[in-house]
Amino acid sequence: MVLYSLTFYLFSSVAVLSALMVISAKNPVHSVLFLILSFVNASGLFVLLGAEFLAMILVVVYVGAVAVLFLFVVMMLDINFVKLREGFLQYLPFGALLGIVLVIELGILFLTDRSSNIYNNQTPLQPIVNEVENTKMIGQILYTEYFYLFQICGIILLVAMIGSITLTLRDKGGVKRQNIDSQNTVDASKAIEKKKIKIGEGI
Amino acid sequence: MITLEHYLFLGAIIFTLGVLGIFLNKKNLIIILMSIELILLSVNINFISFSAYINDISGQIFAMLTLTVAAAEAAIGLAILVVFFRNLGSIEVNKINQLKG
Amino acid sequence: MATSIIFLPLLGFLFCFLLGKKFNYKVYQISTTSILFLCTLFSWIIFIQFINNKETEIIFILNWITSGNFIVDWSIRLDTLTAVMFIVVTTVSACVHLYSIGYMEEDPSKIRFMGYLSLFTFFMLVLVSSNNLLQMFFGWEGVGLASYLLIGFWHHKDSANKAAIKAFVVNRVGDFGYAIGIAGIFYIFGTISFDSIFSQVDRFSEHQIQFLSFSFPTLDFLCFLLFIGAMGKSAQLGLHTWLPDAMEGPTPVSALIHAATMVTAGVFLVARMSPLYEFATFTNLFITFIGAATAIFAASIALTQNDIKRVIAYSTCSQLGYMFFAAGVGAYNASIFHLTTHAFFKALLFLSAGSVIHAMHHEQDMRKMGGLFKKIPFTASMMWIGSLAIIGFPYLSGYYSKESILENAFYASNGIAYFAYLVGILTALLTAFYSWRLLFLTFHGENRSNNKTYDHAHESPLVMTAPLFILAIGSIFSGIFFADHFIGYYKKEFWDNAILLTESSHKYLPLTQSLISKSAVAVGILVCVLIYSNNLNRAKNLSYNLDPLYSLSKNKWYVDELYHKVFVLTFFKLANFFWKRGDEKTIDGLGPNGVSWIISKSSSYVSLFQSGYLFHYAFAMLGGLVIILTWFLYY
Amino acid sequence: MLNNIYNIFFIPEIFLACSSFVCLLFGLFLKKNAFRQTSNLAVFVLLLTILLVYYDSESNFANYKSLFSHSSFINFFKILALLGSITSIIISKDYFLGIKLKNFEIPILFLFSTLGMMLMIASNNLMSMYLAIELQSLSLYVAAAIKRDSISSAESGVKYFILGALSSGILLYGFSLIYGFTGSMNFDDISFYLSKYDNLNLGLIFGLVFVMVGLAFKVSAVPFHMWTPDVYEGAPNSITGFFAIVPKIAAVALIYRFCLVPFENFYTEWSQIILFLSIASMFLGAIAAIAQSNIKRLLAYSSIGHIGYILIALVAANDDGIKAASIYMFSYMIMNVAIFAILLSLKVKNEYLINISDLKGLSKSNPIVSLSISIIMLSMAGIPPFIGFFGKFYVFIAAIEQELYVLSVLGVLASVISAFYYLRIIKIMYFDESKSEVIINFQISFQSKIILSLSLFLIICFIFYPSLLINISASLTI
Amino acid sequence: MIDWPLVSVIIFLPLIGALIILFIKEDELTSINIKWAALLTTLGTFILSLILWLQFDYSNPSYQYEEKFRWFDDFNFFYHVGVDGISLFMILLSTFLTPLCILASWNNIKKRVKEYMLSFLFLETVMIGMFASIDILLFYIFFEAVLIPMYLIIGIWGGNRRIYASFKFFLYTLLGSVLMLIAIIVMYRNTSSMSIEFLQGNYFSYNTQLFLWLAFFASFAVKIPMWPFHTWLPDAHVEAPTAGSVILAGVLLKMGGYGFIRFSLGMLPEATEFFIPLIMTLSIVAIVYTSLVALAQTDIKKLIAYSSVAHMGIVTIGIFLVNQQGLEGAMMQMISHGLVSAALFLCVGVIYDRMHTREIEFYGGLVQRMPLYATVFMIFMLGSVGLPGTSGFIGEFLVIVGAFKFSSYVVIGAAFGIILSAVYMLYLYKRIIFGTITNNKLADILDINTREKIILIPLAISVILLGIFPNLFLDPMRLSLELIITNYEIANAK
Repeated sequence: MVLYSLTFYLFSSVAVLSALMVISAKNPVHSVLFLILSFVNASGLFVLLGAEFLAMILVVVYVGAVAVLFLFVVMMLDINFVKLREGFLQYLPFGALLGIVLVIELGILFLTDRSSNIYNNQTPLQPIVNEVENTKMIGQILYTEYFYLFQICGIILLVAMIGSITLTLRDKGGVKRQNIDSQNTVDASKAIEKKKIKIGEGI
Repeated sequence: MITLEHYLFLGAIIFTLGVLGIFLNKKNLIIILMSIELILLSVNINFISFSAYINDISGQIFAMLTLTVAAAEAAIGLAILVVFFRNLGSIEVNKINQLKG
Repeated sequence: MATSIIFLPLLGFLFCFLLGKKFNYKVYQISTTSILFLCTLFSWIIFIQFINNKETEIIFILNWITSGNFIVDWSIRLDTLTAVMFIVVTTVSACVHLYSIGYMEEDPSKIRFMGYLSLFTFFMLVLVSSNNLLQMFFGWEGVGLASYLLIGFWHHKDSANKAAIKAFVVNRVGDFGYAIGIAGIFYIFGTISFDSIFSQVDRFSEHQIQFLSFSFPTLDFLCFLLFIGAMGKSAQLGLHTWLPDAMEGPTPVSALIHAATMVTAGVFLVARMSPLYEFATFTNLFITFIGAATAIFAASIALTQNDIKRVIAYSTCSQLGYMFFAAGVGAYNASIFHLTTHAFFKALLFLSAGSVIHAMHHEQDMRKMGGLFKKIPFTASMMWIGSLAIIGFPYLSGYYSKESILENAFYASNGIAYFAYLVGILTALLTAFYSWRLLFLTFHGENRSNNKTYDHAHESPLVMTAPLFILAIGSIFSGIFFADHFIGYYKKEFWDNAILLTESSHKYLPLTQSLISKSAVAVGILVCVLIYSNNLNRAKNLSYNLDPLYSLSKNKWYVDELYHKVFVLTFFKLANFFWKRGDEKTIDGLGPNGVSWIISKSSSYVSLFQSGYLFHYAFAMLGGLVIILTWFLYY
Repeated sequence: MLNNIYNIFFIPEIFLACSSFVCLLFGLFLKKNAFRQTSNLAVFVLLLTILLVYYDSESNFANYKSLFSHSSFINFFKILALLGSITSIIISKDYFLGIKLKNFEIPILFLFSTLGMMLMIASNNLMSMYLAIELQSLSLYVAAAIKRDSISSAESGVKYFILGALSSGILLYGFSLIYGFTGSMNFDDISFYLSKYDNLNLGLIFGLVFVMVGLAFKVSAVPFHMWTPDVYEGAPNSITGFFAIVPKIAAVALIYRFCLVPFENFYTEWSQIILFLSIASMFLGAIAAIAQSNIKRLLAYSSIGHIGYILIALVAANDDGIKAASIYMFSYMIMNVAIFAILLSLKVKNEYLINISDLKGLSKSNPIVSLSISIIMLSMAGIPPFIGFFGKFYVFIAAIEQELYVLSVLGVLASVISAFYYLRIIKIMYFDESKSEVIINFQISFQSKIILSLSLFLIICFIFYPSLLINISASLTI
Repeated sequence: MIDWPLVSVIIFLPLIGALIILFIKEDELTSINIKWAALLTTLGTFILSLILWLQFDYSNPSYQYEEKFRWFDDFNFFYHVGVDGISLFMILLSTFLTPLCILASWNNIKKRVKEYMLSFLFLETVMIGMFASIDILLFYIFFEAVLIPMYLIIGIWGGNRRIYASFKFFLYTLLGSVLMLIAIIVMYRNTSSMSIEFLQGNYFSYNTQLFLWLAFFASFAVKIPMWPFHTWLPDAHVEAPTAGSVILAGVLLKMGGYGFIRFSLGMLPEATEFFIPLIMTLSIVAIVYTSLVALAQTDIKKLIAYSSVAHMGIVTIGIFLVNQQGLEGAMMQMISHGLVSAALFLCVGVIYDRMHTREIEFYGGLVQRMPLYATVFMIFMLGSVGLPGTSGFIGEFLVIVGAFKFSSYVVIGAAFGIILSAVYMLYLYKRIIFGTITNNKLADILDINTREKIILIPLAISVILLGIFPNLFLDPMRLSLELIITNYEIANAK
């Protein structure tokens, strides 16, 4: 129990701190790295909650793909990082105020008695050991009940792909591409043309 | 004893941090994109903890979908960011105010 | 016949108005004039019928307004009073028409002038023949209109236009009372036709009416309102200022409208409503007072005026005062009698004055006349006749009527009548003075005009002198002929029910009083002779020595100036204040313009809010979120 | 209909999704005129989809029903969205060609976005709702930034994306709360769960607030509207046209369904939010538009204002409200189609018209066009006898049915303010004397002309035979 | 009776004319065809509306020539038109004035003749439709639609400040009328009916009535206009082209009065009873205040505009006296004002066409050059002053008679207006017409031509006719008004 608590606090505090660093780090590269840290810790928490599959996906997909994509872009864009840090403090008081109010309000929601009628019994939250493990359970339901959603996700990703390509792919005119079809069907008689060239003139 | 509230409150803090990241940031668009990721992360924490609490797998499914969407969003976000950068040569949030009034 | 009397002049007017340029102007002059003479003939026939005790007759023409139980007809009420007024109006009008042919010879808009005269006559006849108050009001305002048109006839003259407006507006002030009076009468009696009103009078003698949160005796109150109308029309003190100014119009107009007919409409109204007035104790006092005050007030001004027409105008005013206090003390017949005789001699005076002016090439200032008797003897003698009539020279018409007024005042039980009587005598003195002053200044003494004018002065043509002659006959004989019927032995039979006769039998003044009144006239003449007989130096010295009084009189007691300051200027100031401050600053400023200002300001402010910065937008969203959350948290 | 496996392709959404792939491939393999051909195909596909929606019979394939609902209201809005999509593709075709923006992906994006909208409208589950929203939004984010070499287009893309992502984050957070406190994702289950309680607990209220905020962003209700003017201005006109016409339909349908299905019994809670949003939108839309000189910004604020009125009908939350919303949305769509059909064809000095002041003198050179604009403007202002009036009228009927007198009065006041800037456009066209002869070209393709005349016809002649639309909308059940 | 839909024909004939004009090619120079088409259409409408009058059954207090079709399936909204004694003359006024307006614009409208005529024909349809509708929503639709053509007329063909004026006009009146829309819907909600006839027999609860009344008041008080909602009027009148002012003064202001009679009195009697003191106060203030303001004006049209406000003050007094004389007086005053002020604006238009200024200072001595004009102007001026024998008198006097029963203060106020009207009108007349010509530009101004005679003389005749035979107009409206009064009294007796 204590270990559970300790782990929770460890993961959560690191997650929170690194999240803080994400938004306050001077260097975007650091930000990305902190983001990754944050995600990793979160995935640790997921494990604590018994959602192993998601924890894994989070690390694999997120850290492995998305965060790296971020990193890639950050590196790709040649940006003067120091300059970018200016002006952070300008709106801090307002922002902090708003943030604090938001946190307090959510805190009131989660931490006071009046908040809910579903968890008046303070049961500890621990992974539930099922007969069917988490991944299988997800798989069972994802491809049956939520099959359509799964498909929609696919479409979303397709859209994201189309979008990214449309936006960023520069089709430079004049790039010659190999056209195998036409190469194969080329007519020998048309391949070569004879020309008589007058002397002193070009084609 | 760690209860649901702990997780939820954690989610709330990360959510707030994400939100703060969006409007405290004056200079770097990428940070904003990352803040969005943070928000989604907080949501996922919520979903999974609720899911665990009420012992209902659909919360996790939702979290998974969210992850997918977040990836797609990140892709598009970065694409747009790149377009923007190509046009303006900068990703300073401060400079995004051609359109106003 | 009565119908044709009324509508023939209208026909004449329409003939001039609609077919104005088709024929030679003489056609119009002759046709309108002959129409009027025809009317005169008819009127006298009717009048003679009434002398032979014809019954009151009501001729229904058309329903005018029907609104709920407010029913008004166009109809003609033919009774003695109407008949009397008919002869007065048509006779004077016919004379004036004829006279105008000559007088307006050089004016380019003769046709219009004749048309207006006919129009006026029509309205006047409608007024006097009406069987209800509203139709009377129609005539009442109609004559006001005609008067407006005729005063402003020379519309290129600014003073004429101003005078015209003044006349109309001051009359409107009176009509204000009249109109409310009619409404009140309808409210009380449920009808506005005369017979029905009179038959109900008894029921309301004790009745009280609420008005402006005060309680008044009903009849008193209604009569008072009507009398305000009469005051306006008859230029009584307070609303008199328009009459002298009205002299800006051509002289025939002054003769017809501002001497003989229209201005007496007020008197006519009171006489017409005499059954009502009989119960209006307080109002009668008021009428008496106002009449008397006007009489002396106007006479006092007439003393010092230099414009020949103005003198006569004030004299008219003063004589109207006589008529009113006669009516006030209940001697309606005397009042009407004076109205009749006055019509003749005052018209005569005016037309003669016109003749003088005509002779002097539109010179009206008496200081620039003098010695004209030799040049225009006929006119001068006519003027003498008129003046003698007005001062009450025995056996001329004015003598009878004025005497009878004084008699009535003397014997009346009315509390204020004795005052009126005294004033009447005093006024008679003043009348004598200014009449003679006028004669002296104009016709006698040495010539003060430039020689050229004087040399060219000539007697007027026949079309102008003939009316003078006719009127002179009227001035001389109307008293003798009609006294018996109007005020004397036959009055009961004559008046029938047309007006209310209070006194049972005619009484003459006691000898002493009679002597006093006559000697007052004599004194007036004497003083005048003393001052004006030789030259004007004495007059000048006198005016110098009596300066405050003289100026007061000369400047018409400063009433015009007072009105100008109190009403005209205030109104214009108020008007500008309401316009600039009220409408533009306050209503528009706070209303539409203010609101649109606020909105456009806030619009640009909102645009400012839309700064274009992402973090602002996100901040706004989050702010909105937090606000809503907070709301629910503490809701 | 039998539950034949092939019938699955007659489910409109599935059909649309599959056809979109076909379109994508079609466009990909076309050499010439890819954009034009793909657009035409997209229109065709959408038309077929409309038919499918119209003849839809209930089909229940593999849990489809637990994710997506089915009702006349949904079908109506789907058809509306599809119509909007079709018309906006048609009217914008020439414009795209005109500005040399010939990516065939654009119609594809529109198709996917339309698909997303259809799913949004139909969604009956928090998850499907979220995914649908994202599908729709992602396509739109890309569309906003599609003019790659334009700063403003990119900027609008950035703004739209970031704020949109923020809003979906907020929305999602709300979902998580709702899920957590009710234990279910399905609208019907949520509704069932909530029906046991008299009032919402704080967690659900918070969840509701978060979701409402997210949805308010989608419908661009004040104070979550701030992206709208910027995105409208920055995006290419034709994209703006699409933005103005279509997504609002879906978003409105969604916010209606969300409030009225799962939270049906908790009117007091959400109505407060909507009330606030509604009043703020009406007034801000009216006031802020006054200062605009860019016609697209003006239309953006105008659409914000319109949303305010639609939300009034939501506050009313009765059958009349649903009717009012459908009529209002219909009129809104028609008016926007008409105005954008014109804007996308007007050229001043070879530039597409953007500034309101460029309309000066239009009434001289193109009287019919300026007359049309005037009619549309008056209709938007809600002046009878045009269709816009009836939209507002029904909204107020619904509101007063619910005794929302103050709200109605505020609504009409805001409509008076907004009338000002609509009138200003008429003023510029008719009253202002143009000094120099500015050449305004009005080139419109035949298809757009048909669309334009049809929508104008509807705007003007709705009054003569209103029953057609009104009977339909009266029969809608949510 | 006639068995074809006469009222609808009258309503839509101008619209058909407008459609025809839409397809007439605009001739750059004269647009003569368009003008003739417009003129003939409006004249045709006028003749048809005369049939309406001739066939009118005086003994029937309720609607005649009724036409009723269900329109909206989902609620009780009908296309329901008809004419009763109250609306008859409003319709006649509209159809009478429109041809005159077309004629008045014959030469002075040079740009966009087609649009101009279209606006006027549309306006006519809408005006007639409004007065003829028995369905309250139909009324409202027409009521608001009036704004569109009027806005264009002021804005396109108006004077220098036309834009300000047109916006003020539009938004101000819109502001009023949208509140009425709310009231209409509330009424519908309470009764499920939109029929004016039905609603007049219906009694709303007292509090509801108060609110409804205020909403209607907002609309009609702006329209009529009552003090202090009148400031749009001078601006709109001044800036509008002549014909626009004519319609504005002649018909549009009557919409307010008409509305008061139909809705406030007819449907909300108890609230009316409650608010009568307010109306009376505002009316009296209006009469005195605006009369004075009129006195200070330097612009002819503005002066007449302010005088309109004052005259409308008399109308509102008359209406809210709720007795036979008051109401009939108010109606007469409205008709009369419709003729007289229209005519006055036309008169101003005559000199404006010649000199292009409306400053009073500029003129003076016109009678020297334009005697006929002076005469005609005189007649209308007298009508405005309310001289007995002209139309203006009947209305004013009936109102005073009616007011005596009500309150002496009101009588004094109303009667005071009579004095002031004489002052400012005569003063105006004097400054323009009389005197000598001091301005050289006026030296060769021409008197009115045949076209102008054709416009002004019918008006002059009707002004006098109305003054001398008012029963011609009072008889048809009597029973309808009585009905309203009876209902009102029954309601308040409860």
